[in-house]
Amino acid sequence: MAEAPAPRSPLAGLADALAGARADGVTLTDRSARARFNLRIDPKDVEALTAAGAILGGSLPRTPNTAATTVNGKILLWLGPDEWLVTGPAEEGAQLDDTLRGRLDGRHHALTDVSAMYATLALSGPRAREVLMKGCRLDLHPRAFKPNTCVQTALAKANVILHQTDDTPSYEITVRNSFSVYLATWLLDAMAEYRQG
Amino acid sequence: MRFRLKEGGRIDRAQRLRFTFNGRSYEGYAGDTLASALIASGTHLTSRSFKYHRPRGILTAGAEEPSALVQLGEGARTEPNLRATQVELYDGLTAAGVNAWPSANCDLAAWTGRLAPLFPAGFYYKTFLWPASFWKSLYEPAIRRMAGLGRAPEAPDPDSYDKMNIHCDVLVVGGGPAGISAALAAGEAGARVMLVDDEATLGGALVGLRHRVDGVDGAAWAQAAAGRLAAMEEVRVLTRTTLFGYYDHNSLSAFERRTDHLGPGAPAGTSRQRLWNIKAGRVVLATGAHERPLVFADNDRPGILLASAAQRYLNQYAALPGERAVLFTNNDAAYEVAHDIVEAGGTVGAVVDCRPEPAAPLAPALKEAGVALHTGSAIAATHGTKRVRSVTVAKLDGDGGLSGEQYRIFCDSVLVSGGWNPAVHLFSQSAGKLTYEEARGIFLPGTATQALEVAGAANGSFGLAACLAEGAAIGARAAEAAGFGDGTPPPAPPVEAPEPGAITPYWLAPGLKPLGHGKAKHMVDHQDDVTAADIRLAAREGFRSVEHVKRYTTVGMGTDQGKTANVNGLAILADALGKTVPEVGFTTYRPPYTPVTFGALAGRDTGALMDPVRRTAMHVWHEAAGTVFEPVGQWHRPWWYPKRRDDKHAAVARECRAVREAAGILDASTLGKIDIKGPDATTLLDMVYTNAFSTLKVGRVRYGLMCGDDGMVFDDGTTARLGENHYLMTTTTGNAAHVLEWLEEWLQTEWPELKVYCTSVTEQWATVALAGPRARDVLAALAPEMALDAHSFPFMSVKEGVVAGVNARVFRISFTGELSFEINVPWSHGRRLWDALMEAGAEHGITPYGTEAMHVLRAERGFIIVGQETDGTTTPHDLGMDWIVSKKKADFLGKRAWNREDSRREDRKQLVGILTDDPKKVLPEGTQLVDKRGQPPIPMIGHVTSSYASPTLGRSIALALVKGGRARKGETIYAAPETGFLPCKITEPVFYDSEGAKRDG
Amino acid sequence: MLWIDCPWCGARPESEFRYGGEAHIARPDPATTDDAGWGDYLFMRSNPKGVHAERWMHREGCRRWFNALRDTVSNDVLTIYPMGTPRPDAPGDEAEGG
Amino acid sequence: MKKFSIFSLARNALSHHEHWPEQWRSPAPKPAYDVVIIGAGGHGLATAYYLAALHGITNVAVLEKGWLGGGNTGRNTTVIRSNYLWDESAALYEHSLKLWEGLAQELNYNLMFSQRGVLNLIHNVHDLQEATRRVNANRLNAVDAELLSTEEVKAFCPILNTSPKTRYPIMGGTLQRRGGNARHDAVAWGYARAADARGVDIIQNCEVTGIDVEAGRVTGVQTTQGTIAAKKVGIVVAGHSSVLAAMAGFRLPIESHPLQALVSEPLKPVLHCVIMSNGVHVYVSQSDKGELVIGAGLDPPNSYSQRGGLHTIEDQMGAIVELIPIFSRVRMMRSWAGIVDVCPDASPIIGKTPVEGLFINGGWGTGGFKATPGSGWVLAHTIATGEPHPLNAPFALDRFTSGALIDEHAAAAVAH
Ligand SMILES: Cc1cc2nc3c(=O)[nH]c(=O)nc-3n(C[C@H](O)[C@H](O)[C@H](O)COP(=O)(O)OP(=O)(O)OC[C@H]3O[C@@H](n4cnc5c(N)ncnc54)[C@H](O)[C@@H]3O)c2cc1C
Ligand SMILES: NC(=O)c1ccc[n+]([C@@H]2O[C@H](COP(=O)([O-])OP(=O)(O)OC[C@H]3O[C@@H](n4cnc5c(N)ncnc54)[C@H](O)[C@@H]3O)[C@@H](O)[C@H]2O)c1
Ligand SMILES: Cc1cc2nc3c(=O)[nH]c(=O)nc-3n(C[C@H](O)[C@H](O)[C@H](O)COP(=O)(O)O)c2cc1C
Ligand SMILES: [Zn+2]
Repeated sequence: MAEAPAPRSPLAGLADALAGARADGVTLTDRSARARFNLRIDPKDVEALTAAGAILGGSLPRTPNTAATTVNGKILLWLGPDEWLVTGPAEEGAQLDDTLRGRLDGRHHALTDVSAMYATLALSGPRAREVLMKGCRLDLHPRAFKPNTCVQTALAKANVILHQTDDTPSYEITVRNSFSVYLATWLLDAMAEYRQG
Repeated sequence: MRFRLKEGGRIDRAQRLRFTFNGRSYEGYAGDTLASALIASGTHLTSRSFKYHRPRGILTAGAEEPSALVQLGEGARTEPNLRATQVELYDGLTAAGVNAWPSANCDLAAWTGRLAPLFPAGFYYKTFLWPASFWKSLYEPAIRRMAGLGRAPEAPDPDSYDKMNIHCDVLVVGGGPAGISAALAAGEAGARVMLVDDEATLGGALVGLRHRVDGVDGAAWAQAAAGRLAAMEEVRVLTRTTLFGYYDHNSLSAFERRTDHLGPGAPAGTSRQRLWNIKAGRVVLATGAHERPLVFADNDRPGILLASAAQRYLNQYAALPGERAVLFTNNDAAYEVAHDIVEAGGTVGAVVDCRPEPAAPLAPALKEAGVALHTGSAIAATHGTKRVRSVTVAKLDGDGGLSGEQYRIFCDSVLVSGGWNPAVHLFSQSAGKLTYEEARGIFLPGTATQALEVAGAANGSFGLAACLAEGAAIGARAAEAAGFGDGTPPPAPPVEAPEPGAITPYWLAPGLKPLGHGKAKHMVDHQDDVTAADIRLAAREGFRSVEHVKRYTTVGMGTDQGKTANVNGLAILADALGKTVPEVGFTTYRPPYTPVTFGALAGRDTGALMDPVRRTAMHVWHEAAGTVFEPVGQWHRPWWYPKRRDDKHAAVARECRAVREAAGILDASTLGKIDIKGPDATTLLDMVYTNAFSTLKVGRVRYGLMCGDDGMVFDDGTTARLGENHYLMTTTTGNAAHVLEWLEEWLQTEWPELKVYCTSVTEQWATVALAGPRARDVLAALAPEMALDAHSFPFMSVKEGVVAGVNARVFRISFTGELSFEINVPWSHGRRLWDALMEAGAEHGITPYGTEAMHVLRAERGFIIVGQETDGTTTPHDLGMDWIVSKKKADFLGKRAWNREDSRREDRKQLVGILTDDPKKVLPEGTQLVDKRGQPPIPMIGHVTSSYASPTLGRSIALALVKGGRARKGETIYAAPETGFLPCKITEPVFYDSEGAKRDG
Repeated sequence: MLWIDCPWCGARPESEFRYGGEAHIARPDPATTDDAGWGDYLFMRSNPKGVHAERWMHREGCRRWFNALRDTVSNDVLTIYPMGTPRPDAPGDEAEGG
Repeated sequence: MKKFSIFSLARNALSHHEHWPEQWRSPAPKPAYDVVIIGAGGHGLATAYYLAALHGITNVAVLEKGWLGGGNTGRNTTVIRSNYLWDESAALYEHSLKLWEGLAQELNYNLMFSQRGVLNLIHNVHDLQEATRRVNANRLNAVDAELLSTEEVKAFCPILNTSPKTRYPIMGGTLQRRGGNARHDAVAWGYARAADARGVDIIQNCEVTGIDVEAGRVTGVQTTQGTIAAKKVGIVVAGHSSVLAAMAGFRLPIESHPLQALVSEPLKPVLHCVIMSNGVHVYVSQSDKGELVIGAGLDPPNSYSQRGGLHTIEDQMGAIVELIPIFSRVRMMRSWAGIVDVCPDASPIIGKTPVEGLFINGGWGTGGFKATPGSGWVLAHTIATGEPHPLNAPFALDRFTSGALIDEHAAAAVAH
């Protein structure tokens, strides 16, 4: 195992634009660096679910369109009936990988390191919802979409994982790397109307 | 502003605005529309009609306007065909009427009107036939010179557009009394409500009337209600917003004009217009009704307008339609208009009522005010050219004909009212069924098929009290359905307004001559110049369906889509056919309700945001290196890297030489990668690939072809066995998503018993292909701990280890024929790897190469590219790749299809090499091949799929699919005539290192 | 825009899905199926005017396949049901064509 | 048939246009016909016309459930071209194009057939390869075709944005100068009038509800106007092909989808050719009335609803505005849909069915308007002689068993 050098954000090329991405009532920041694992477990395999939950410090959410934060700081995103995205701080990646793998060994599952596959953008502020409404067909109204709601959907012309993290509202938008510059550019454009002056 | 009343109206007299129309300067006030400001200035002539270039004026005061169409603004911001009745005035506005040259006042094309007898409905189908050659050279160009109304801008649009998606429990369309009370009721119950109205302010018809609600002026009540709605957190009101389309599953779309009314004063950064895509729980349609004109001889002169429009100009804009008006009606309600005019100090010369004994409540008051009342009469002619100057009123006989008694009445405006058509457009778009009510001659909403209800005038409830009550009841019901409130409507406010009164439908007033004789025109469709005679002609010629008549005469096909014309038209058709109105039926209502700009439909998906550009981790490096990118699907891949003044050819040759002689690197990150895990992973691969994977050893890699069950190749790639039950599959760049879906589809729908998980890791791994005889040296410098010799790291195997300081997977596969390593590192280290390779490779002459060089190199080696050597009609056998088709496996996708007759044909197109006799000539890819020279038609025997100047061989090479080609090696054939029938030889499809001696370096 | 109920994610716009065509077309045994049978499997469709049993996949979401009965005239979705289960009865379930 | 001309117009003007005869009769159905054609679209009417005009079979009825020409004939974007890739297609469509070239005079009806050129745009290397392949093939098949550079594209259609800075720059184009448009309604009406004049009964508001088959042979049809016996029957119902096939007891490799189109408000003409781009899914032309006629993509779910969703139109508007920026402020005036019958290989089915005496012509999908004359011509031949003409023989139903598809997807050109 090599001592990993610092990763480079897929949005590195947009760093300057993002640094200035503050419009009236909404901000956009790059939160790409983190550990991410795609986890597949047959939901009928209760033991596997329990084992994973034990390591993660909280059970994998079974309710569609939700995310759960565990006691040891992992965020578990529901992606499908047998699919989750497990995320945590970047530096905990290797360890998480090892322990999960160890616990699930011998059971039918798939644990895939996708830490480097996505960019994550944080969009926050009272106008954040309105910015998203410009490109997302889902109902983002607080009656329907709340903190810990997490969906996979289309935002503009990119597929994203959209996770509301608080009721400012703030969102984390996770998108495949190759679409990230497009999506960030799109978001900056959608925010332009709220920019002063 | 000669016709502006001294006081009254809802305009802001403190703000005077200047504008130019048809070259003349005018003034108006804030709150005016272009139409109201013109009327206040005494101008009725605006533009010219489509076919006969007849003078056109303002007919209505709203969205239904067919006639007063203008070209707004100039230069890049000019906009064609706007309705003057909906253009809000701003300072500095310039506009001109459409379809007139040099001006609406003096239009040179007005001669067409004089030839009108030659131009009845559908005349163009009957002529311009001889001589046939004249159609293209003379007739059609002339027709096209006359075509169209306004002009498209000549420069790109400087403004921006955007979209919003929104959900609500209750969507209320229309902000008149019915809509407002529906929104109030639903909003108070707590539902999420959206109210849209296409006017600048709420109030609907109330704004143009003097009715009172809750003890105050109706417009003021609407203003107050708007305030109440604005205060409700869950209610969103959008004005200047047209709900234009009602689609399936209660999906609706609206079109908001955000800055148009501000003219040049619009704030920068705000989109000009916005498209709203709405998903509604329930919909309340409160879209009101459109007054319908009466059809009489020359009813289209400027100065002739709808009675309700005149009333609105008077009450909303304090503008009189003229000095002396004549009212022509078939109903009681219109008397109110005359009454309002008289009250405001205007003059009404006469009321002409076609009913023999009307009992309009306001009639006595009007008589008292000196207004002449002509009952049982009709307007039989109008006079004046660019403005109506007088009318001939004629007494009707018992059969509806003229009795002979006539009066000439001087006037400068004629106000017509033929009753009201409920605005059922959206209801009908929603796939709701309409019903016909004989008594009032109206189409009404019948059975709905979606979650909606209709309130107010749109539902045929023309009385104000009824509108308010109906709106409230439906609003409360809609909220209840969404789970808010108990469905009890709030009490309706008291009103002071006359009841609508009686009406006798009246479809066609006789003229002085029989219909179609003489010059007079009974205009049905003011925009397209469709007359009652045209409709009768169509019926006479056998066009019986209303849809045929629409298309033959073009009635209702203009920019207004017949809002004022259609019902009159079909009633006239019914009469001509001896049928009833409902038997004739109506033409289909279609979106949009009123026209919507392409810009708004595009939203912000234009320019760089039109479609995502997918970028790799090294994209910024490529950009800085000045690479020319090749679009591959949404990806941008480096195509070639120009150096100094290299042209494409020189750059590609240089890149190829570097790979063959030293080392090159290619950004291969775009290849699809799928991680496949599970005890049945091997079974899955054995089914989806033509060859076997069960025999593949861990740590080894195998190339495979994927076919559909029709036997045709659709993808290829290498798959590595990383563990007993763990594979990494690669796919072509363009097919990555498709292949993953393909696997999932089979797993979920056909073989659910297989225990396999597939996960895309395309963008987890950045991939660099390092190729060339020096590749090993370069890699060794970056991966000192990795054994790279051919024995420890054989061809078609995979190793994990550290490269350039990061964990990597390295594959020994080769798409160039040279010694080659495909190095995969996490995407976030892709750029680091690239930089490290460039640095470490510098002493070995490392050269980045693009997709073009890659294509050349692989073609030299005879490797196919799916999508280039294949086109969806190619089998593995056609490609000469039988070696990769398992004979042992009982079943796999594609196999069965090869037994079919067509797959067994001897003369299928097969992959071969092609060498031009002249080694310098490079055939264009796609070139067709023939057996002999001559004059077309010549049978084709195949086509060139790939073709390049090969720097390695110093000559051109090509791959081709040729009928029965494998058996024809050595034969001479010819390229298509475009190349001058270049002679070529059929060869093996491998030109370089056919033994594979180079792949180990 | 149709709104389809993904059995997992709930109502989502049609644009999030891949339409999978007619449901219940099982892949026949290649060993025992003649050319005509294979052609039928590959290409022949009932394409009814009325209730249609069809497949959808929630491409932008959970990527799961499922079946639906939809009226091809009104576009009303009558039922959603899992892959692998037989076609349920539906109100008005007698299609023209078939 | 009274002849239409400028003189007849002038003559009739004198009598206030009161003496024009019906363009076609509205007869009641007879109990039996030699041939019944189901569907009075352009193809059905053309079939009847050629049966009468070329094969002397005049005891023919065309049965139409609605109004003649009200199906896809009346709702298509009217692109006419013959630059198809495969020999079989090129032969059929070119035959059709040749018929178009004299059709207005033959039918004595101005179809406003206008050969102002069809320009297909090229946006990437792959497009260029396909374009070269197709242009070469066309020329070898004696079909006119040209490959244009970006500059030539710009010269031919100056309003196109040929800047290299666009998201999908234009790398060139292919041009068929003989391609163009025709007035869709006039085509139906012209054929109807000419067929009617030769004795064909066109019966509207007459829906076929059943097909009578005895011992494997068709004997007639059930309709909303009663039973009609027929020796031979042709199914020519476009989007409803599967429904009629089901009545006769067989299935087709066809799925029906809504295909949308839209028109803008009428503008002074600025676009004089047909622009098509497969790469960004655009096709647009401007009619002789001035409206831009624009086709959208297929709505994916099978449907007989003759309506689509706005998203399908939205998807394409970004591309239109990108290609032709001056259209951004132009407005959509009306949008609609037709139901198209799509075959897996994007080629039609014309020929015999499993039922003897029953013939079918369908599966034209998004591109059959251009084939109207040729399609009617070959179907008339097939019905009259009982055997397919060499032009339509490859388009038989059994190709789905043999695998001999005519896969026009391979040509990658939009099929309109
Ligand atoms: C939006 C759109 C754009 C298109 N653009 C182009 C283009 O640019 N170029 C091109 O070449 N093609 C185009 N097409 C395709 C083209 O319109 C069709 O392929 C062609 O018009 C089919 O003609 P038809 O006569 O077979 O069908 P139709 O005109 O549809 O006629 C079939 C008739 O059968 C009738 N019918 C159905 N069922 C019954 C029954 N049970 N009993 C009696 N009658 C019945 C129908 O009412 C209909 O009138 C387009 C299609 C659409 C929808
Ligand atoms: N005297 C009569 O015979 C008579 C007849 C009809 C109506 N009226 C009067 O008219 C009023 C009718 O009230 P109402 O509320 O039913 O209708 P309304 O006409 O007052 O309001 C309808 C509103 O909907 C808007 N609208 C229509 N279509 C729209 C669309 N697609 N998108 C956005 N906005 C759209 C209109 O601009 C208008 O503002 C009452 O005051 C009634 O007395 C009188
Ligand atoms: C080539 C073409 C041009 C058209 N031009 C117009 C037009 O100028 N105005 C109009 O209202 N409709 C126009 N239409 C659309 C028709 O009004 C109608 O929508 C179409 O024939 C489908 O019929 P339906 O909407 O009645 O179902 C046009 C249709 C076609 C095919
Ligand atoms: Zn889902």
